[in-house]
Amino acid sequence: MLYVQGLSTHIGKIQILHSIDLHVHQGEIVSIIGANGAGKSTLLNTLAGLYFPSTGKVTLEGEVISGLPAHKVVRKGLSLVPEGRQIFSNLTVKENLLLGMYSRYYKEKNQAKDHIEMILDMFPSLKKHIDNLGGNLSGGEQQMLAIGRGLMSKPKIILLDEPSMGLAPKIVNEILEILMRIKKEMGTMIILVEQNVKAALKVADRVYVMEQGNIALHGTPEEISMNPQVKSAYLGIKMTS
Amino acid sequence: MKKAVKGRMLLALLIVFLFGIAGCGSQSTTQTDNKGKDQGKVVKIGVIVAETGPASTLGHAQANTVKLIQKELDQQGPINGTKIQLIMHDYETNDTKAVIAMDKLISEGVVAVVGATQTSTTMAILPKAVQANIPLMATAPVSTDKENVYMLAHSSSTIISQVVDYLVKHNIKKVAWLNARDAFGVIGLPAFKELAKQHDIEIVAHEEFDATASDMTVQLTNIRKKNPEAVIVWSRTPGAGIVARNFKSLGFTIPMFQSTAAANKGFIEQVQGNSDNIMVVGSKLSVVDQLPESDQKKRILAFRDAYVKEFGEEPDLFAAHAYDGIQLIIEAVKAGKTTAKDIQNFLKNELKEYPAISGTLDLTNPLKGAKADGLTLLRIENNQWKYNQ
Amino acid sequence: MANLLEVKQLTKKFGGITAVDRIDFSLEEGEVVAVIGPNGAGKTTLFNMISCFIPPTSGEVIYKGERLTGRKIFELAHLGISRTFQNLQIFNNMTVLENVMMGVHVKLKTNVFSAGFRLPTVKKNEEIAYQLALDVLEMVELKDFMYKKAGNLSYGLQKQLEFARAIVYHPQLILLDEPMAGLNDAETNRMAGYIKELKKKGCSFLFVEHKMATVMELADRIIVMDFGKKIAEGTPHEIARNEKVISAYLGEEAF
Amino acid sequence: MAKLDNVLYGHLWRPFASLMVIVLLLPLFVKSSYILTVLILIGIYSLISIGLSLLLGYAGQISLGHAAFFGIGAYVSGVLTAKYAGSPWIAMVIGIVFTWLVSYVIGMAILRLKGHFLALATMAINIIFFILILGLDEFTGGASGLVGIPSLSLFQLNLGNPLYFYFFVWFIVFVIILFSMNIIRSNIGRLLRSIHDSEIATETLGVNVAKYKVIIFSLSAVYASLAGSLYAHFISFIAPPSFYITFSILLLVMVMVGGVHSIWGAVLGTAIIMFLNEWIRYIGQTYFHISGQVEIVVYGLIIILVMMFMPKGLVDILERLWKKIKSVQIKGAEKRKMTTEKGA
Amino acid sequence: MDLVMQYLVTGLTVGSIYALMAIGFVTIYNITGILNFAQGEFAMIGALSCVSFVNLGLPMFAAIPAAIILTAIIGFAVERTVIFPVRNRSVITLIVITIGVSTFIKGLGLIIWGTSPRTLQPVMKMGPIQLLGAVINPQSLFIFLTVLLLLAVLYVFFDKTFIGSALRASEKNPRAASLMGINTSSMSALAFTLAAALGAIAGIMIAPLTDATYEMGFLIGLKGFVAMVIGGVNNISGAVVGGLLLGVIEAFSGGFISTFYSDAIAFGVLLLMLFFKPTGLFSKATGERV
Repeated sequence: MLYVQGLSTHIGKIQILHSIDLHVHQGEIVSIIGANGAGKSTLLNTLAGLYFPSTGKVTLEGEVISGLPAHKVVRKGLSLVPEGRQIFSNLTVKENLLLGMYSRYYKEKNQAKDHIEMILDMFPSLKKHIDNLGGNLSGGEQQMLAIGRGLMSKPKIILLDEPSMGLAPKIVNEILEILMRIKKEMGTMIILVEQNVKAALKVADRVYVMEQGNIALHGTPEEISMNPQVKSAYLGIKMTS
Repeated sequence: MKKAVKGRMLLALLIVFLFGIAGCGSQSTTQTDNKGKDQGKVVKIGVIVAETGPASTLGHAQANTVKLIQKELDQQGPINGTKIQLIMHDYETNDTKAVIAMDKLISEGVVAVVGATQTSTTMAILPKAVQANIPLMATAPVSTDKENVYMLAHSSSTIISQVVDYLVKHNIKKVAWLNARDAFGVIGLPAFKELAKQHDIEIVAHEEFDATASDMTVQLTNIRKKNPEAVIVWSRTPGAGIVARNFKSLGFTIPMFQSTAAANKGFIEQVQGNSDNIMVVGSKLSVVDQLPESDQKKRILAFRDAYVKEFGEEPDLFAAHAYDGIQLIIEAVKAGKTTAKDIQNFLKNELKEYPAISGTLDLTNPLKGAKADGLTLLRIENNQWKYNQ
Repeated sequence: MANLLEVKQLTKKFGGITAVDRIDFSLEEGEVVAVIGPNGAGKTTLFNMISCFIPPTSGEVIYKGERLTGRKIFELAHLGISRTFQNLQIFNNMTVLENVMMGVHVKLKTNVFSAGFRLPTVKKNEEIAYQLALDVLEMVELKDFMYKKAGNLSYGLQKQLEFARAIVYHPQLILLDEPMAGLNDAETNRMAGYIKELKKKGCSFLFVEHKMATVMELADRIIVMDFGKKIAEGTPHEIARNEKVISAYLGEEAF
Repeated sequence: MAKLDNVLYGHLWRPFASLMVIVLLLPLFVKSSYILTVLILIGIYSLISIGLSLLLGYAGQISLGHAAFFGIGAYVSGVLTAKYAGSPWIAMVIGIVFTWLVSYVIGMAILRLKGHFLALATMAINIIFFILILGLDEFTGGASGLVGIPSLSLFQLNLGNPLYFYFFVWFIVFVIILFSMNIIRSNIGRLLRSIHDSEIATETLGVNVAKYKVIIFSLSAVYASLAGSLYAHFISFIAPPSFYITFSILLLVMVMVGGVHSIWGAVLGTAIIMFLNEWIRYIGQTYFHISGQVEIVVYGLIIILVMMFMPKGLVDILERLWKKIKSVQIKGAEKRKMTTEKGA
Repeated sequence: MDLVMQYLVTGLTVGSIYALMAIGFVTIYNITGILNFAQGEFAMIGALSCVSFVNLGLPMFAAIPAAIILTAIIGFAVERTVIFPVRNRSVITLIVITIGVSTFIKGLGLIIWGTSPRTLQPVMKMGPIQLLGAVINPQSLFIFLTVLLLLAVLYVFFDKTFIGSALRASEKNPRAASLMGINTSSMSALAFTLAAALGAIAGIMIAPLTDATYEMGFLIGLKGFVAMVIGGVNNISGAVVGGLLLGVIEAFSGGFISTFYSDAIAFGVLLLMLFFKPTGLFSKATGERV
């Protein structure tokens, strides 16, 4: 269980998040959608410890993780796959994956190999590139690598920031399928932030809609997709015209 | 909280600054007050040396010498009721700082200034001494026509003549010249050129190196192309020692001559085991134990022993120059002369000749420098200086 | 009306990826054109090529019949083109007034020597700059803040300030990179108002924007990009009904 | 319109006048020629640090090579007067023009670099200059230095007299401050500050940023050259070590300690560092009987502490203190007013 | 021919010293983005403390590691107390602050060791070696081998160990690295510690050739800096080649043009380099690898 209560974040003097409440249940995929600048990425970055919240509390399975720096949050079992993938372009795919389990590397050195095998099974397209530099992969492969790297720390919850950005629909589909598999096979909780509304609605168990740093709507994908406000706001189509 | 800290810091800095100005300004007065009360008359002698910075390899021993003399003076007590106070300034091998120090000394009312360690610095402070009309006891070779300058060092030609004598005696006609590219390094060659011409010696190669360089192999290789019969090096340590080592490792078998700036313990340490063909123009000070008995030996021995006792190391020629310079003024004070003008009169007209540590000084012709009788060509044997004669 | 700006076959490749692929369009005098598309569609790259921040791999940009491609960034202002930035680039340590006065630079003739000797021209220039700045600050309702440090303003006001700085010297073409990003509804409406007002005065705009409502309201014409390509062009009305556009925004109906 | 200036930039004349008063009054209290020498050197070095403040604080470009331009001024003046008996004033102008040309060419080439690499390039230029003055010993006297540089005289007034020279140097400092202040208090100064905040935005506003960087670079080089000429005539002897990188570094430290964003900071920093030097030496000698060694440690420590805790320099703190005092005064005055009213 | 050979040997000798220094620069620069002007001072401390340890009676094989460890500790302390708190400030501030550190350490060196040059006896006591008409100092050979060895060790460390890849990751993308659980601030400390150790090795290696003084840091630091720029700022093997190249340029320009202007020529080459290829000669060829 991830509980977020009254979370606010300032960047500089500007308040980006206004007292956000949300939660993720065990084995759930939660999507967060919203316009550019609604604060979705800031929310994920705050959860991951890249920003410190000004107020509010985040607990993961009962443990408080808000206020910890990023490298400690990972150890508590929360992994963020950042926007724009952010893979280490100067490292090989294998090194990238290994760094994903940095927080437990020294404890579980022996299992590293099995772990990598497991991830590669999930992302077969990475297998043939295992010794290539991350920077030489295609966009889709880089996204797979980023997700795979995020899973290497065996997180309780994984946060994905716009995984479909700039990818062809076919690849987006593949990624969505992988998310379903992660949910099913590993039982990892997932928070998915997306611009691609349809994709986000497709896989989610529940959806939050953000607007100007607030949670504007909350419900099942069906409820959300039926909401006329959403249609006009995110499709730019005034239903009346 | 943060602001309060900053405020306090600023306050501290301001106080520091104010004290600074006050301190700099009032130094002379406070000191005169302190000393004046119990000892009557005070004569101040200024010393400007490079205790730190690149020229400190020479200036360090000079600074020690000053400390030694001050200690002796304090033990002796006042001379003829006059207390002598040495005021030393470290100019950090920075000419501008030397000029500031000179001004400071003059405004403190010194009767003479001894220094500076380097030739260029001496030239920088010289106009101030002339202007204030106080004697400048130059411890580095200078060329000037100003009459209140007393050159205690050996002129370059006095030093180089030691080498030339050797060359003539051994019939060496082709010589390579190598010098450091600093103020000391460049003054040797003109003097040598003149003497070489007189004795028909050919300078087949001339190379220079940066005073802080770490390898002179290229210069020595260039020299080897010209097949000289001897190499003369004009440089301070550590450059002097590095050349000697490169010289040995390149397999040269011809003699190498080094200047007085290499006649110190540091050089010996540097060239351990690489000293076969090296001869150094040095002071008799370095080999005083090996000298035949004489008044000169006694004088030098007294200075050396006192120095060794105080600092646990041997003094060098530059220390001797500083020693001589200060002793001359002390002589004058002993004769009851306590103003800059009287001291100059005394030196030129009464003392005339003075047997100094570094060689006899002809004070009627003070710009000639010390005579060659204090110098000798040294060899190195078992990491010790060896008297050659 | 004559074409103010023409973009011809503009292409940019980064490594193996084609970020912008043979884009063609033109902008008439007095027209407001919007470029839209999903994240990563190449809008910013296109924008940066037009404003000479990065050189195109091929193709060119023509402004008033002259080739713009290959010029230095600072020359654009002298031609009457100004721009704003997606992530604000205001001068944080200067006052609001000074920020706007900076925008007048192209109209001033002060050089280091006339400034150093404080020749009469300097004074005159300062007055010109001050007057122009005052006018614009009044228009964008920032006059009350003119002696405040720009860095201390709220985000919305900073956006307004950057806009003011871009228009103070009366440019002909104004390039806006997401002018509404991060603004609330009231601020968005205000900004839209300024754009409309300037359009009346004959200014042309080219802008990239995500907020569809604003785009629909402001733009005369919309260009839609996806994967570096232009997939549609037309009036807001046409675009709103374009199947390709809808699918690009919603994700292909592939699953 | 003068009002507009004050509104935009604050008062100019108040600090200017205070500094002037200090400079005029100091000689009344300073009896020793040593302090006078230090004050003259502060004036000379201030010229360079003012230029560096323009370059570093306003245009945002670092230089670790200004000792070279200082040297060009000194050597042009020195060589032309000592070797060719030229007029010192003409030599000074030649030095300035020559420095302008050299620095403009250098600036065009190296100001494309940024940060560390610009620092390195300017250092390289300083070293090359240093080797050149050593090498061209026929003209420059090489390593043994150049002797016999005459002191200046102005309309029968012998500036060899330190007191006259003191006033002369500080007069020039004031002229340079005024000139620099005028630049800062114009749209040129504004654009320099804007370069500092956002180079890219400044460029889009139609400013040829590269050109202005080069102009400020050569302007600061010219200030340094002028300082060099004055230095040569004051000390009457110049030798290469005075123009090495170590001096460039010292200048940089002066500007940073004083406060890089203000011309007053540059002057303040120069004065502080010069006196600090003398002060550490004095304390060390008087109370601890050590010389030289400690100075450099304390010096390094001060650089570190100032950079860590007062990155805007001393002038920033002075300004804040001034504001505080003022606000306290105003409050005090109000209080007094209130009590008197009560009393009445 | 002998001549050319001798210049080459001298150039490589001096160049390997520069290379040693450059390696330290590159290490810090790549991980923290700081050019550490105090790098030369680490060499000074390494060399002089090694001399002191030997004088205290420690055998050479113990004195050298002791000196390296001491210097590494100082490097660590410098990073924690001075560099880390200001790491996000402007480049100019960082330049001045490392200059301050350099001045401070130099002053400490002066107080502790005085001004006279100290000699360190070479590890290998043997006569000069003749090779194709050129004379090679055995210590030079030793330095050369050390450079090669360090290159290999650092290659393994950065490219083959886990901590090495963590270092490279934090260099490339500190934000993402922290998302992996890497404490990027400790990586910066590690970089300084490592660079200080490398500096100490450089100092100890060259002390038998040039003697150690408290002032030795500045010039070799500067030359190492130049070597780094010539070779490419983000790659260790490039920096080594840059160092060797710089040494060879100096030696040949000294031999065939003028020893007087060889330094000026070296810095002239640096300027040309900065104008035309500021990323260094080899930065492209080996990609982004450290």
